[in-house]
Amino acid sequence: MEQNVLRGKAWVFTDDVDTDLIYHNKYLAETDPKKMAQYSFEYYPGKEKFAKEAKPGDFVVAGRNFGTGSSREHAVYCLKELGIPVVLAESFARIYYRNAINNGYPVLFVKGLSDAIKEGKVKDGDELEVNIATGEIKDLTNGNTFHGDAVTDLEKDIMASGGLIEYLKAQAAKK
Amino acid sequence: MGMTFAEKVLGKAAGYAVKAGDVVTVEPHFCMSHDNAAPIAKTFKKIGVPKVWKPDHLVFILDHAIPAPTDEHAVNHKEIREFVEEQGIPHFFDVTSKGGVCHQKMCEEGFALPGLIIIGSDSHTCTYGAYGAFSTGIGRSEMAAAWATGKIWFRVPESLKITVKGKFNKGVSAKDLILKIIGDIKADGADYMSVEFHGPAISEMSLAERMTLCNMGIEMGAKNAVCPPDEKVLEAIRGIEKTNEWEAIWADEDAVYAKELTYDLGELVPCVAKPHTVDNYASIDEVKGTKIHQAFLGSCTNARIEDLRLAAEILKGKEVAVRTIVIPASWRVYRQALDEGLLETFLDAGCVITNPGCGPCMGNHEGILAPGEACISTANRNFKGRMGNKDSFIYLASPMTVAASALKGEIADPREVL
Amino acid sequence: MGKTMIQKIIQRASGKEVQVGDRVWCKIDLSTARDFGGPNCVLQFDEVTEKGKVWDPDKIAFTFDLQAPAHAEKVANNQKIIRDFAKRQGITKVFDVNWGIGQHVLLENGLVKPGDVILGTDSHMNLLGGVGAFATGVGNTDIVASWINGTLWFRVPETMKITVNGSFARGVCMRDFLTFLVGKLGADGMFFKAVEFYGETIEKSSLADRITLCSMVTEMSGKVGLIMPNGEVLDWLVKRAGTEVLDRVQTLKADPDAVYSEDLHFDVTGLEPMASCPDAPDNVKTVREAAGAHIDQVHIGSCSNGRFEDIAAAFEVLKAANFQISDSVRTIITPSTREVMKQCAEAGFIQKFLEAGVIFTNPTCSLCTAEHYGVLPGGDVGVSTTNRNFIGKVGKGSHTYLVSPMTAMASAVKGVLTDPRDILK
Amino acid sequence: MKIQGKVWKYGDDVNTDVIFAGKYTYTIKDRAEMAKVALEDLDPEFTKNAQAGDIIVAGKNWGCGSSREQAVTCLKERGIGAIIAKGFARIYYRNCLNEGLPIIVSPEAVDAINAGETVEIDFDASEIRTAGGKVFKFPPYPEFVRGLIEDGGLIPHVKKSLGISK
Repeated sequence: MEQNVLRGKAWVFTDDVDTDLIYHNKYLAETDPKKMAQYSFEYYPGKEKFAKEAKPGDFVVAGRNFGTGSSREHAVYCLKELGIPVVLAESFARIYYRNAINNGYPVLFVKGLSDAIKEGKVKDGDELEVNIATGEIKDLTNGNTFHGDAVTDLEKDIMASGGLIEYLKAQAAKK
Repeated sequence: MGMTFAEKVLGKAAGYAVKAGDVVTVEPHFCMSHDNAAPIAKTFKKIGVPKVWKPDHLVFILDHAIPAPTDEHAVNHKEIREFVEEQGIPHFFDVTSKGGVCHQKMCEEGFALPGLIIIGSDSHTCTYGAYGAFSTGIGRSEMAAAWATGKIWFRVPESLKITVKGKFNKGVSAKDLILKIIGDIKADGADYMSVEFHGPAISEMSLAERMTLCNMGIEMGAKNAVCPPDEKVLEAIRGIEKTNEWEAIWADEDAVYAKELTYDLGELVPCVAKPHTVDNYASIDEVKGTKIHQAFLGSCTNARIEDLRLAAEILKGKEVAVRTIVIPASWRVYRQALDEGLLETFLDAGCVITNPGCGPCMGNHEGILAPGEACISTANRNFKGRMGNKDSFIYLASPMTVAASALKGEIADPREVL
Repeated sequence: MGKTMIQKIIQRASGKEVQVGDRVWCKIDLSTARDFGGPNCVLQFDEVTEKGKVWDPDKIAFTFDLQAPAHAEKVANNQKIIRDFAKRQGITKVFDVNWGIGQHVLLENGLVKPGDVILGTDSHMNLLGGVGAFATGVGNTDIVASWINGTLWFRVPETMKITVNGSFARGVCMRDFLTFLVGKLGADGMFFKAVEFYGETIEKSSLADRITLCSMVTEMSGKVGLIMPNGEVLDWLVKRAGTEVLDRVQTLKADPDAVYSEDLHFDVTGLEPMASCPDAPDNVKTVREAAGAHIDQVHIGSCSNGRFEDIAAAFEVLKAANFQISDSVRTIITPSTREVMKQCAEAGFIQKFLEAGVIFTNPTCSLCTAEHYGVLPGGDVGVSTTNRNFIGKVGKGSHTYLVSPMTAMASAVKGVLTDPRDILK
Repeated sequence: MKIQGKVWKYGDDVNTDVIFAGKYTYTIKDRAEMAKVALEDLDPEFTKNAQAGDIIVAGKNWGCGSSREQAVTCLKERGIGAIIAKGFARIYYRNCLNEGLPIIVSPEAVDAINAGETVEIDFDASEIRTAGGKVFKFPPYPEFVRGLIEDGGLIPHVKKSLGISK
């Protein structure tokens, strides 16, 4: 299960990070997911250089209601294309959640993360170790630990197929 | 020996008699800028003069992309507002329903007056010749210098005299005349020259029609284009004059011209300028049936109430076959069209009526074309890439031809639907 | 045990008995996309199906509202991608740049009935819950999946019941109640839930008010707000969408013994004009508290508040102010559809707005997109009837107050954030 | 002053929209950025490969259309040494003088010069010398514009005339 254990740097965000902060309106006309990466978090105060400085393997860590706002799938593509392996948040906004699942993009629901961020228990630049399979999260910089729940039910099957379209293809093949 | 309009106007401003070829330095009565007032202000600051020469001689009219569609435009507008405030410029038309396309506003608001010298940082500044002004477009640096010094140099131009007689046949209008002239003498046919329109047919024309003619003077290379300041002009400006320094000036009967041309309106037919040059004339018969994807009724060339009436007459009770964008030249025109029920006619026909401004004319706003698309337009330029995409096609035509074509989804002869 | 409205709707669409928390596949009645998101749907569909055929061209619609008419090449190209696709697939419901805001256009064209399951690339699709439809915003992958087999998965949500009674005071309207509610419940106060609205205030409300109400459910992270049509709204809808509407209203209304996760009661009597202050919808104050704030621009429009009734409310305020707005602000009104624009023309509103200095644009999403009419430069402050005021949403470094159409116009009149009751005396 | 450069040759009536597209007029503000899109819709080869010191040779009415000065700025910034044409549109002509970009009217030279060859312009002798050894005289600038060019464009010229240093 070694491949499920990931290490990377934390980029920490607040509650209610909306889709304009993740991927601004201004670039909605873009249709190529590869080009979307460069606009990630451009409008988030203090994280304007995220797209340039985040390394593949780094984590996005946020509070409640991550991805609230628009239905734009760009906001999932951009992080996926940058090589952010998983988004950790206390909770995800409805459409953002669907869009992540439909793209086979992992998200973990981490209890208490919103308060932990506010209390400084996880900070920008902390080295994290995340086990995607078990949901165990360790902040190697300060020793704090968190537990994240992966998706269940139908979402798990869709994720396992690699996304909604692949899932539908697999279902069609079964018939 | 008699003098041309240009010789008289420039001589008066210089304070001594001049003839074509002389170089004079004169003081412009008004300096017009649109959204490019912001970059001009930056250049102006580089000169190092703290205040503009005469704040009330500057006129700023926002029209190129309003209300702002992007961050860049929004910041550009803000810089202009700050400069207006700082310099105390009284004539500023911001994003309100007092505004419109700059050239239309200059005429509506009494800045365009007979005998004035007006410079503008826009090539279609030559439009005000319809009101008997000597008006011409210049670049940004030159405008900045004029704000600082209050002066500009001109070489007194040779003049081209175009005499127009006869009457328009049904379905033919001033736009067809000017496209025909440009097609005949080509894009450089009046390079550096002052174009004078003479003859009984010009007297018959409305100011709207004269504006269409003078507006397109630049498309044959002219420095300025002008019509006689007759009763119609004097009536139009009565009570709205922004200065009393104007004077009705016209060429002497025996003035000397570099070239003279005569047109008979009765011989004209509806026509277009085909892609990608304005002088690429084709009669309607040659292009009828060409597939189009968009029709545009707007711009400083042809979006006055008279133009909207002509188009509405054709569209009334019918439905357009392609997306059709109607952009009145100013809010005043918009309101008149509303009063006359023209806007409802356009809405019922399925047109988009946007707020007044330049629209898609120069690739910045409402109605950009996709690759492979063709647009029939009442604007003044069909250059490659003009409406934003280098692989699109623009056909220039009159409001009537544009309306007729919108109904069919292909270039159509307005005489067949009138 | 009784069922809520959303349970009945999902049962109809899935053909199964369902319980809260179930994941089910629902038949889609209408799958739509806009000029935003739509091109991504088309490109993805063509890629995964190798340019295959859609499941049912009659159940797909396109609306162009985000940037209509196109202001940039990329936008023009995107719109063309959709037009070409529609032509190739035989999709005739293409509402091009001359129509207006998608959901409103679909409604006006009779394409929405109570109980319909409708998808769209717009997070405010759920405003169609104002006539009892289960409409929801999704990403392009969901849309593509629906185009392939006409179904899509949903989790059956919990339902929150909100009962609203009382009458609005003069100068106060449904939008103020919504702003109040967002402040009360917070940005995630309806997390993933369906919400049913009841009470005399709702029963008497106009379609425009119901649209406002249901559109703002998105800002509380709700899945859909639902109101079963009654009275004039029902008559209007039957005229547009046919008599099947009447059956749906009967069969899909919630059972009297339905189970709700919350049962909230509000009385709007005594409610004041409210504002979402910069930079979050749930940063709510009364307009009185925030009054006097400096502003540079006022915008009335959007899918939340761009209908005739909204514009009429703004008109009433302007009339009370003798048709004079402040010189220090730019004021822009954007009707939601061409039909609304015509109504405004016929009522004589446009003429009066223009006389006062207000700009009246063609119907579009306009300011909401930050790539159309009225982008704010950094440092400028806007007042707007749109639904989001996230930082930089309508221009880098700008800030926005979200208010009702009446408060917006009152602010235009005074040039600072203003309570409309100060004008409507 | 002498310059020597490779020739990019174009036809008649090349307009400002293809030299610097209208859609960029408010989105590109930086002069170096303007240079990057110069002639984009007319000649992508130029946009990709033009070098500082190159010379543009064109037909009649070069620069017709808009008053946008960026159509001059983008070429000047690109390092174009001079434009030789059969004629220039009026506003373009003025803008060149104002930006200090040398322009020469010489229909004979235009006919004789081929794309890609190297030509030399000797401003002191008012001569264009082609690779094949042909020499074309051109008239010197009128006196009143010579001052502009010598001062490096209109803005420095105005500063000088107003007695403002730097």
